[in-house]
Amino acid sequence: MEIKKVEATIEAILFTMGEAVDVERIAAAIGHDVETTSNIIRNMMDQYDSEERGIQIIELDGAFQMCTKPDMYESIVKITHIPKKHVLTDVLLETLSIIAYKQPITKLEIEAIRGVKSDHAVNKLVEYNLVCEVGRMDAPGRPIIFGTTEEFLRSFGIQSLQDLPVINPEKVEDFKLEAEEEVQLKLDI
Amino acid sequence: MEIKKVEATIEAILFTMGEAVDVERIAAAIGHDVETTSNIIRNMMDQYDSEERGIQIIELDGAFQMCTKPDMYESIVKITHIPKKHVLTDVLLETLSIIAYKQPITKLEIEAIRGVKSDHAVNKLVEYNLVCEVGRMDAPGRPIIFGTTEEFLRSFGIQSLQDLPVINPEKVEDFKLEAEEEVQLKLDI
Amino acid sequence: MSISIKLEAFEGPLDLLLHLIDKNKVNIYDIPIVEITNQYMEYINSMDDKDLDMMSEFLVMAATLLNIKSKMLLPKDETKDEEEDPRQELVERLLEYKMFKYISEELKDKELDAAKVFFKEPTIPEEIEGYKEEVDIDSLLADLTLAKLHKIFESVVKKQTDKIDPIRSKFGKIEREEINLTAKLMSIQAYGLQHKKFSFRKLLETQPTKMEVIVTFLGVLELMKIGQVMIEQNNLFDDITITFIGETIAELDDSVALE
Repeated sequence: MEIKKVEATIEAILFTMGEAVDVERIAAAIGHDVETTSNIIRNMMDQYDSEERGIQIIELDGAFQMCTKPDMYESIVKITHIPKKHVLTDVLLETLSIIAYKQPITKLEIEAIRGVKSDHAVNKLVEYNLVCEVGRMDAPGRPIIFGTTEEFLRSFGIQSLQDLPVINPEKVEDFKLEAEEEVQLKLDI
Repeated sequence: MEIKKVEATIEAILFTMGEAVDVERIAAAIGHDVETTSNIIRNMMDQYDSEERGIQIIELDGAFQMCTKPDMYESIVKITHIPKKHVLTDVLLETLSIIAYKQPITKLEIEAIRGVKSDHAVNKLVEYNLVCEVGRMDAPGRPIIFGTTEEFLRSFGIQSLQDLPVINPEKVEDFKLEAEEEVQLKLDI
Repeated sequence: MSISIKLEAFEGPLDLLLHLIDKNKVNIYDIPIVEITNQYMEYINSMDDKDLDMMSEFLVMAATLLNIKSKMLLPKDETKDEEEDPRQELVERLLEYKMFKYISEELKDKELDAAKVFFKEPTIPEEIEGYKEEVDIDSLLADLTLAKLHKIFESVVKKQTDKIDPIRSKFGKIEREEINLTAKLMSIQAYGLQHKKFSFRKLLETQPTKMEVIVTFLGVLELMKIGQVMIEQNNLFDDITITFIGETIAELDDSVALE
């Protein structure tokens, strides 16, 4: 392997591993002896230093690790403070409405209503602190039951769940009638 | 900030974050607009490509992520155990390609194309995070519509959906020509 | 013609059809319907009939083929100027399916290449991660009102009552017996034996699909007829209370129930 290729390989290895990697392991991977390997890596360290790079290689007691340069610290602090875009997608809204109206409710029950696996949606709502675990159901497997958070109530300016708008009973009746009519249709055939 | 310094910052950010970072966040961190930031990063991508480097930057639907170059694969597997990812069966691949090209799409539409029930396949793809619910169709029964995820783009090395492989038009033409010839032959006999 | 390949090898009816077309060395655009239909039927006859679900899909396709075949045998309607070739729709479906099979091969290659790159876990220093901004609920919920949330929930409730029947609506006339009436009769009785008195509405609400609701409804009617349950309703549109009066679970089969 020519030297450029060896350096690229070391870069890829250190990147993937993230942690400190013993020089022996690197040497074995690139097929050189330990001394040559150390020399190559130390040479790379100089290159990373002289070129204006955001990352560097550091040596730690016979091991090497890739990390960012110290003067990058401010920028990294900055980016971690820039919030990710969060949006309540239709999927999340639907799941949230089910939890709000049917709580306390298990994931399985949510899935039965939605007709599809809902782990992702429930996890996101928990992450957004709109929904939380409120306990365990006294049933086989003791499934987690979910409810809305105080934050949820607060952000809608309501005191308690009793203040949620109620489902219009007439409307439910309409749905039922529709369903019954459809059943009737089938029977007539 | 001079350009070299900006590039170093982006390198440090992508290295630290590990995951795909939205271009908007990077732009905010380095204090440039989104377009300039995209241009700088694309230029960096070219540099990583041309210089013999072990790492590269990939673009995923408006986000950027750092990873190793494919030809480093052999060396990296020598040094570390790579957990096996899920294997996509032909059935899953077929269902996934339908979703990728026809998204947003309902399960019913997938089934119409495949001619078979596809619940299992769709659920597996959702479980593997290659496909997700993107909403509900405004149609009777409000069926769930599905689309592909960022993980899909990553797993298939695709920048954005515009980048999906297209069917060679020549190939389609070939089919047609063959057909015509065969019909002709039959008539001649 | 002898059939050497197991049916399970095919993903579905289109897959089998493609195979037959390929085996006969004919082009999709020129399917010899009669020949193919015969071979197709032969396959279906050799099918292990344990999997009714799968069988029905193949039968729908066989029916489509027979339909096309019969249309082709009928004399042309002189009053119509241009009559569409009955094979047209099938050819289009097959081509589309074939196209996706081809694409999935392309994707497979891409996946192999893409699997060769490695990513790195985030290594945000701990002291920074502590700063991680919480999700701003207010901006997250900015567009959402209680009324809207309420509407969404209502549509969820509605959706449950009128789930449309999957697949079948797309396939002409042949319908599959998706829900087993006998099994439904047994499960209603088992439920009744356990609960004695229960709400008809609740019973329907637990049914995931409209088809199940219908079959459950039929099941209750049948159980009334044979005197396993008694029902009462105080006012029009009130919930109906079902009382299980049978001693044990009665053994029933479809033929009894469907009379």
